[in-house]
Amino acid sequence: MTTYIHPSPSAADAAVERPTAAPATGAPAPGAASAPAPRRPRQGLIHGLLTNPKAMVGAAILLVFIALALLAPVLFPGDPSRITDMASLEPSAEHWLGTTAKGQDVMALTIHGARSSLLVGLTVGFASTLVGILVGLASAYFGKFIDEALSLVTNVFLLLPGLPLLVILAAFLPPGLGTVILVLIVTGWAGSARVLRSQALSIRSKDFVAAAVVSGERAGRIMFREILPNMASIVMGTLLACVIYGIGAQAGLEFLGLGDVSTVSWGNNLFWAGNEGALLTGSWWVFVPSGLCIALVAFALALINYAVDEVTNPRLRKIKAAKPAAVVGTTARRSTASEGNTAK
Amino acid sequence: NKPADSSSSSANQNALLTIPREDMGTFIRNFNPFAPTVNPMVQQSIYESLLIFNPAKGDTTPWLATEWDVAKDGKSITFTLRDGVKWSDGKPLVAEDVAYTFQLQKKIKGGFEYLKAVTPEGTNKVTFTFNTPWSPALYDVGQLTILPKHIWSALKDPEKDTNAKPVGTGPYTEVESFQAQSFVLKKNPNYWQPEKQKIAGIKMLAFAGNDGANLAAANGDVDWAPQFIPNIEKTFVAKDKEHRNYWFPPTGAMINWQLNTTKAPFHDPAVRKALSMAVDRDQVTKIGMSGYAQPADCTGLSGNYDSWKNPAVKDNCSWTKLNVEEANKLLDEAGYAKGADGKRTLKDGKPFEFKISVGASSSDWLSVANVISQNLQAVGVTAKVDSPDWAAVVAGYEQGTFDSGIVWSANDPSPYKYFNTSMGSATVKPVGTKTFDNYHRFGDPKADALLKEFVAAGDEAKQKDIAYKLQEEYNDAAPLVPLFSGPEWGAYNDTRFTGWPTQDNPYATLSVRAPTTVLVLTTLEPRK
Amino acid sequence: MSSTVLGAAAPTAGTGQPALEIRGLSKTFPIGGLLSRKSVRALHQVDLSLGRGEIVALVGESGSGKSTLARCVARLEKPSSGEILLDGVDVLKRDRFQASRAYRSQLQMVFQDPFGSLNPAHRIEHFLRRSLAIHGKAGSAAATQRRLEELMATVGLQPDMLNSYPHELSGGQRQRVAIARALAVEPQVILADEPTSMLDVSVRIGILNLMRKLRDEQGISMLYITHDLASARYLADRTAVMFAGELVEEGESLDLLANPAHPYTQLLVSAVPDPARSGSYDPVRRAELRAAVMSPASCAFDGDPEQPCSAEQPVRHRVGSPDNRHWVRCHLYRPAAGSAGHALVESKVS
Amino acid sequence: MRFILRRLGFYLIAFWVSITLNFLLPRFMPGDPVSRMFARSAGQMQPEQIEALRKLLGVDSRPIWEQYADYLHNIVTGNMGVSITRFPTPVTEVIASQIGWTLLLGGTALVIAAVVGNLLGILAAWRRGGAIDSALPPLLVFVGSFPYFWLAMGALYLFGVILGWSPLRHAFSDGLEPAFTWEFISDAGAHLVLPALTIVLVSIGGWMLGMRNTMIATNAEDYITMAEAKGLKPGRIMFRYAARNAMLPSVTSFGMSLGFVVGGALLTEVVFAYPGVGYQLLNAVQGLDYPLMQGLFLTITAAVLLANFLVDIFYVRLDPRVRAS
Amino acid sequence: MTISQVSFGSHEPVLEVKDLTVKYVGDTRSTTAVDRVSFSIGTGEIFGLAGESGCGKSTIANSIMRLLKDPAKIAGGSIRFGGKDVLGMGPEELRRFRWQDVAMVFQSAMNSLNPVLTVGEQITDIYTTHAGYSRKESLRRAAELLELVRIDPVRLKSYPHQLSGGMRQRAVIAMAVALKPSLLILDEPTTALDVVVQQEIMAQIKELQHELGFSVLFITHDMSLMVELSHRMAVMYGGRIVETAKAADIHTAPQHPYTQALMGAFPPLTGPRVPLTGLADGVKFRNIPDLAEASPGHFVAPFGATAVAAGGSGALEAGTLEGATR
Ligand SMILES: Nc1ncnc2c1ncn2[C@@H]1O[C@H](COP(=O)(O)OP(=O)(O)OP(=O)(O)O)[C@@H](O)[C@H]1O
Ligand SMILES: Nc1ncnc2c1ncn2[C@@H]1O[C@H](COP(=O)(O)OP(=O)(O)OP(=O)(O)O)[C@@H](O)[C@H]1O
Ligand SMILES: [Mg+2]
Ligand SMILES: [Mg+2]
Ligand code: NI
Repeated sequence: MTTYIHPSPSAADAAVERPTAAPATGAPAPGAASAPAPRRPRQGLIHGLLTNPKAMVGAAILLVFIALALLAPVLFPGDPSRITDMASLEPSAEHWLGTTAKGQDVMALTIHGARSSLLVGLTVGFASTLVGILVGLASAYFGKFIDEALSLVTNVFLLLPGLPLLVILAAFLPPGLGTVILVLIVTGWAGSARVLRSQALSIRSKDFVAAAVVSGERAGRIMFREILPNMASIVMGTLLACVIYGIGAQAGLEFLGLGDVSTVSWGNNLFWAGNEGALLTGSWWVFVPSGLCIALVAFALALINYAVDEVTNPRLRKIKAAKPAAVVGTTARRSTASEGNTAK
Repeated sequence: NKPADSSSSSANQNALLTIPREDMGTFIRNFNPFAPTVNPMVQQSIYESLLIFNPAKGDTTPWLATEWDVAKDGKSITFTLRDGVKWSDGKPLVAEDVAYTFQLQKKIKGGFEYLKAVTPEGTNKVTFTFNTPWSPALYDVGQLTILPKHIWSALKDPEKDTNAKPVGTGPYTEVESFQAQSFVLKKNPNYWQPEKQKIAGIKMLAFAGNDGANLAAANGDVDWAPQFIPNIEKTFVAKDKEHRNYWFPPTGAMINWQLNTTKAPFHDPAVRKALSMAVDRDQVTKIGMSGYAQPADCTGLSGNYDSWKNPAVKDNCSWTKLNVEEANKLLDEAGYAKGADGKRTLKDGKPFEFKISVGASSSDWLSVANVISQNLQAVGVTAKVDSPDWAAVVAGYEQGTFDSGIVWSANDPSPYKYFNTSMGSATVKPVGTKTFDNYHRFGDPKADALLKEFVAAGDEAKQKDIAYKLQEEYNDAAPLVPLFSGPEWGAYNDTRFTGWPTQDNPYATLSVRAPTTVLVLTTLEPRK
Repeated sequence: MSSTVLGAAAPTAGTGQPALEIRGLSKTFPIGGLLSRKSVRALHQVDLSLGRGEIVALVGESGSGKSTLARCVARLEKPSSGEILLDGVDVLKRDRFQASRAYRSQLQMVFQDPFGSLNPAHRIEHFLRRSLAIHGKAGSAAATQRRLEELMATVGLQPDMLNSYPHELSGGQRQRVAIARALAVEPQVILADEPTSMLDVSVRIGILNLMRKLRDEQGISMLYITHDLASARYLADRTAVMFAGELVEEGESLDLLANPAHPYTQLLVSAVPDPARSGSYDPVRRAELRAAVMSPASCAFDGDPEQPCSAEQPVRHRVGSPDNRHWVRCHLYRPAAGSAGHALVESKVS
Repeated sequence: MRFILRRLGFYLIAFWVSITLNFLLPRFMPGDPVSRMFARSAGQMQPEQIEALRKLLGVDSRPIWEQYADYLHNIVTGNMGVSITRFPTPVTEVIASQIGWTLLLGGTALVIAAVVGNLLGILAAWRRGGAIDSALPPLLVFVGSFPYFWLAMGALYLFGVILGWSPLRHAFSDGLEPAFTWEFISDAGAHLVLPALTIVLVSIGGWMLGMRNTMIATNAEDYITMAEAKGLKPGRIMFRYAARNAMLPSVTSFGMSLGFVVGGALLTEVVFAYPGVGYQLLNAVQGLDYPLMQGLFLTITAAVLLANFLVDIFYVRLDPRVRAS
Repeated sequence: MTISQVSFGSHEPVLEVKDLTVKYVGDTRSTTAVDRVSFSIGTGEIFGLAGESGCGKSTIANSIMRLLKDPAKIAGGSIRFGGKDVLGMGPEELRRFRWQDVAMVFQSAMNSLNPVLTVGEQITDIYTTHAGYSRKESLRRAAELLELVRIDPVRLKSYPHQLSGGMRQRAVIAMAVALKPSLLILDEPTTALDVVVQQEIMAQIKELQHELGFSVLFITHDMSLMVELSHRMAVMYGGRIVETAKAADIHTAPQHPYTQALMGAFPPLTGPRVPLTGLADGVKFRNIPDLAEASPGHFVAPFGATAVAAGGSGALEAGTLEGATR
């Protein structure tokens, strides 16, 4: 019902943008409640995604990266950041993507970088979604005081300026991937919690939940077996958005030198590329690959997300451009719309 | 207003010397020299000192003082002030100003513990008396910038004043068109050597980091580029070989790899030496410092002290040269045997592993640490680079909880402070008590005695003699692992201004933050 | 067409202790923020009893509080005051709100919307199996399977439908599943909140017939909530009329709809489209009536501000013969002259 | 009104929580500003000066609750203290000197991205399957997937260095004085283009898709069909009936974003050497400049809350349904 | 097939629908929602269209106003309004045709008001667009309209959510008659309302029809309501019309089993309680043939003798009733 490629809340740095999803600060949004009753949510979603070209392209890109990340130690054994004497070489048969000013093989750095970037992205994604689910479900199911309290906490976290918080947290915790992950979860969970809460709330008010209560089900079971399965698509969307957020924010932090500089990751590759003046020396091959990888992974995730939206909300599905009235009376909407546009 | 566009000499007459400041994203109108972050040029072109020491050549230029006398007992110095020096508001410089400056300095910023009194004698003589003979004092007091008493004594809280319209004796004192991103300093109308104010003024540009400043330099938008420029031949010089040049004299502070000597195995000099021998300083300077720095020798002294170096020590260095074999041997002998996996273990059976701490924002030193860590693998030692925020790193240094780290060192005209802070017992504090200099916590009674002699030594020849002995001691004890002399970055573009210091004419360095900067400012002239 | 006349009430109706008794049930919903004192009065002092094997219809306009009553009784909502007696035991006092499975094994609910009351994520089997499991009705695997098939048969569905998902079923079939799910618990009482209003006209009657069958064959008591007077008359032994959160009239279904006493009931009856009878509906009259009844100046049961009765507690007037158990609670009601009935004080509302 | 009061209450609590966090966070950071400064000066500063500097900067060693009470008092009185890294400039002055540019850059980018993005979203949804609807979303999503700083650096290098179309740094040319002259305004405008454009490029896809999807949902609403049945002109249906309703969620995100504009666009500022609050904050954090950090945090929090509150009020105007509740 | 329809009011039909077929084209499969449906409505006539949910009633209504949206496609047939070919209209012509000639009260009229515009604005929109009145004049007329449906004109300034469901419904009805169209389509105008309000609304419509004399296409699945209100009616099943006749005829003598089931689903309010059966659960009709005249003016789709049996699965002859239990 909403897309998860969000307008940048800070209009500033998309890299460290939070996964704020459906805006709706308490106010009813048209269409917010109009998510059609999912048809057998899980199977339908998977099936829908399998037949959706967008999802397939996205999944393919993502799988390639995951495979590369897993195979990195095999493809490029040894320390990818090993410093050698072959500095600043252009791409060649020996070094497909050339070398950095420190003589590191850019290809090895890029592929090894996928490991940490994907690890952080996925961990942050899963963890913040999990927190979001717990908070959202508890909020929606128990309502009343618990909801008030959890919503307050969520909203406060949403209102805290994200980047400053990131910067401060990243600076004072000991360096390491763990810190980066923790910091990103702390700043990232609230967005997903809000989205999931509003969805859980709308499912909570469905009769089947009341029916489960009447039949004597316990709270935990209702939350996880009755409500949760019906949120599959929104959980998936939130998850993807959080992964994108995690990857982007990690890169942003690292670029500022606030990450763990000693790991090999895409953000750090860019940090070092900047430090070594890759652009000034015209060593584009140092600068381009990691940025492109981040973009491709984010793009792949966004595509899948987009597809999830389409699958769960048939209205968003792409429709073929209408052929001019081969059949009498195509849709009225189209004719009026085109008229409106030519008139202007 | 690119320099390249205005090659005509008349344009150059009015051109402003444009200098980037790479670590201030924005300027604040604050020209108070006591501010922790002083605006650029405050101590270079607005206020001046009594004398200027030029480390590139090792000579001293009299500046506001024309001459000085060191008392025989070494317990006082008398400076004679230059005649005809005026503050930019037209008032004359008097000895009272000097005395007041030191009074203010001690009150606000402390230091100068050895200083007993500063006594003006008449209007043009001022005498500094010390508690004990203190030979490093000459440059210490001589290079402090002097403030006008008539202005500063009128302020209630001098340290809290923003000094928006500074009054100084320097060549360019008039602040104009002040913006957060740039400001201009125009000529001091009352400068004491008006013939040397050949350029129309100075323009400072603010940058949030090296990248921006480098871009400006590469693009030819600035005349002087004192920041680190990666691969300078290619990114800077190559764009205009005729006019662009750089010079990185090794006159900066010695950059050391410090090992926490309160911890095993670093308490063992053999280990320190062995580790030092495992480090490939050529690679360190090449990778970490883009090849701009000079590898250290076992005197521990940077290029700043070339004239102080003991040739006997310098020419027979063993432990500052790469020698993996010897390093392995030393470690084996010291009892840190290699295991089957090629990794050494400590005497308590734990693996020979430690951290090298560097602040995350110092990417050059991070590379240095990475190279060292990589080098150490060859001797079976595992060093992990730890790079939290500088604040955390320094906190570890101060408390003595760190394993090892890359640090700067003192850089005075005299080598006293370097040896004092690397070997002087007086500077050693127990672990857990904060210290601000001897982080590695190494004290040496032999060195203590020599240091005492040094401060009491009146003439330079005697000081040198003691310094030689200190170097021998340093060579024996290896309190630190010296890596390389910090280079004084500097590059320029002489399209509009000529007269820059170079290796052939080292009248100053190309630093914009050094006492010698004013020498450059008063030498440059518009290209005709 | 057949002309069989259906029995007025099941044989067990009205004998002995009622299966469910509601006494003085009130419910107010707070509205607005934390600091607000505003509230909506959804139910006010409702007394209603449900005999064993009896179907009682609760009719009333939209928003009159019918669902709220059902939800309170099903303990989905906590009543503000009042008692709910199941087999004579006050369940609200006995244990914590929402806590008691024992209560739920006696009382089940069927919801209005069969499309919403079955979780689309589960198979039909899941709903029935869970109901059995929660209330300890599940035996061995084979026994359970047998029981499941039995249940499906009871509500007239094929057993192979157990493996279907709700979206594969038609509305009527889903509502049958919902009923089967309630039956799995083997309850004494079923609350059915407008179980047919979301269904196609053509299948409505099937559900009504099923409910009737369950009463007749299994002796289950039911509260049938609807705003469709005709179906209330068709199905229920007794009918209670609700207006603005209060019961205003109650009686044997046939009698009540033949002789509606309360003006509001009359209004309702007149509004039902019936081709066989020309409507005597007067919208202006209705508007006046509603305004009068809702006016705070007038007594809760009194549409006539000229005849204030605030000093007097509202009373129940008996209508017609005592057999009909037909009463009305309104001062507007005046027994016709010469009629056998007299206004009797049956009970006072405390 | 009661809606607004309720929101106000929430904002007050949120404000208190944030300022308390804001108070606590820097105090958990290791080290203190002076030794931090010492480390950064890398040998230029004399160790003897450290204690004096501590005293001068008033690095606090009182019990934490006393500091907290003081802090709250200062916030109420609007006194945010003196910046440590920019000593002795008051925090308010440091912020004031930067905030204008931050607002200009962030505000311009936000307004352009939101307006253009939403318009594109409206058009795409209105003409499903048309050119805008098929081509733009994937393209914008792809562009929006790039790390922001990467795109900014690339753009600066391409348009600034190679093509020379755009200024390389700063908010206006060095020689100029800010003034209401055409010369200055056009110059500042030219400096704004590239930084703002990169922000717009990255964020516009989100706005567009968000709007498109809500708009598609809205288009299926009965009142749109009704408007069509009424024979209204398509433009009127599109804007007054469909977009007017679909806009509501966008308005909320716009409010959020508007508040966060005050936080500055850190990476942009660094890449384009644009003056602004974001870089200032990074600097404050790295220099452990508590007062400045707190001042900035406070400003940002207040701005976010204020923006949200304003949007809430505006929302009430836009969506009459909220008024009732 | 041609049906000589008897129009109630005049002899000239206002609306003539012939062999209308509408398909919903899906990704995987298409459904024919309306299948070769023909009927006509005379001037001043109230024509009822009944049938279960999903049988295509709204689709027909939307086709008449050309309001179908993707994925709906009109696959065949014609719609003529006062002689004009509705399906052939150009965009501008269509825009003028809507609301001036045919107006419609939607199934969910309560939701068909724009929540962010006042009722007044939504009414004046009609006048400013179609009649070109000034804002002031439009407002005056809007006030009159509201009075016509007995809503206080001060409500012009109200937003839809501030009105009760019944009031909203009446406001929409007022809007529908604003331009005095010759045909008014009422798509289940009262299903969401309670009986009392429902009755009020129907009374209102009758009154207006009496006053303004437009024809009505009245869609509902409530047979009692329909019989009470309309002159002539058609019963639909699965996209086809299975029976059409005078309302009274269908009430007294429904012929098609489906019609009988519909009639049987409404227990009477008077008389003895008689068991009703309705349509057995799961019973489906397939391949319904074209209508044939059973008695004068009474057309029924032929159905087999086995029609009433609700159990046998199996071969589907034309006109048989398929009793698949699933
Ligand atoms: N959770 C709630 N909060 C506030 N008010 C409520 C709540 N639930 C119900 N109400 C109010 O209580 C009254 C009774 O509602 P209820 O749903 O019981 O009516 P109903 O008779 O079931 O109506 P319908 O026939 O439309 O289902 C209404 O005025 C309603 O607005
Ligand atoms: N957008 C759509 N896509 C696919 N099928 C549709 C769509 N809209 C309607 N249909 C199908 O078309 C058929 C006719 O729908 P229509 O809305 O005309 O029925 P109806 O008679 O008005 O029903 P109701 O009484 O519920 O309003 C239904 O079977 C429905 O499933
Ligand atoms: Mg209800
Ligand atoms: Mg319909
Ligand atoms: Ni009374």
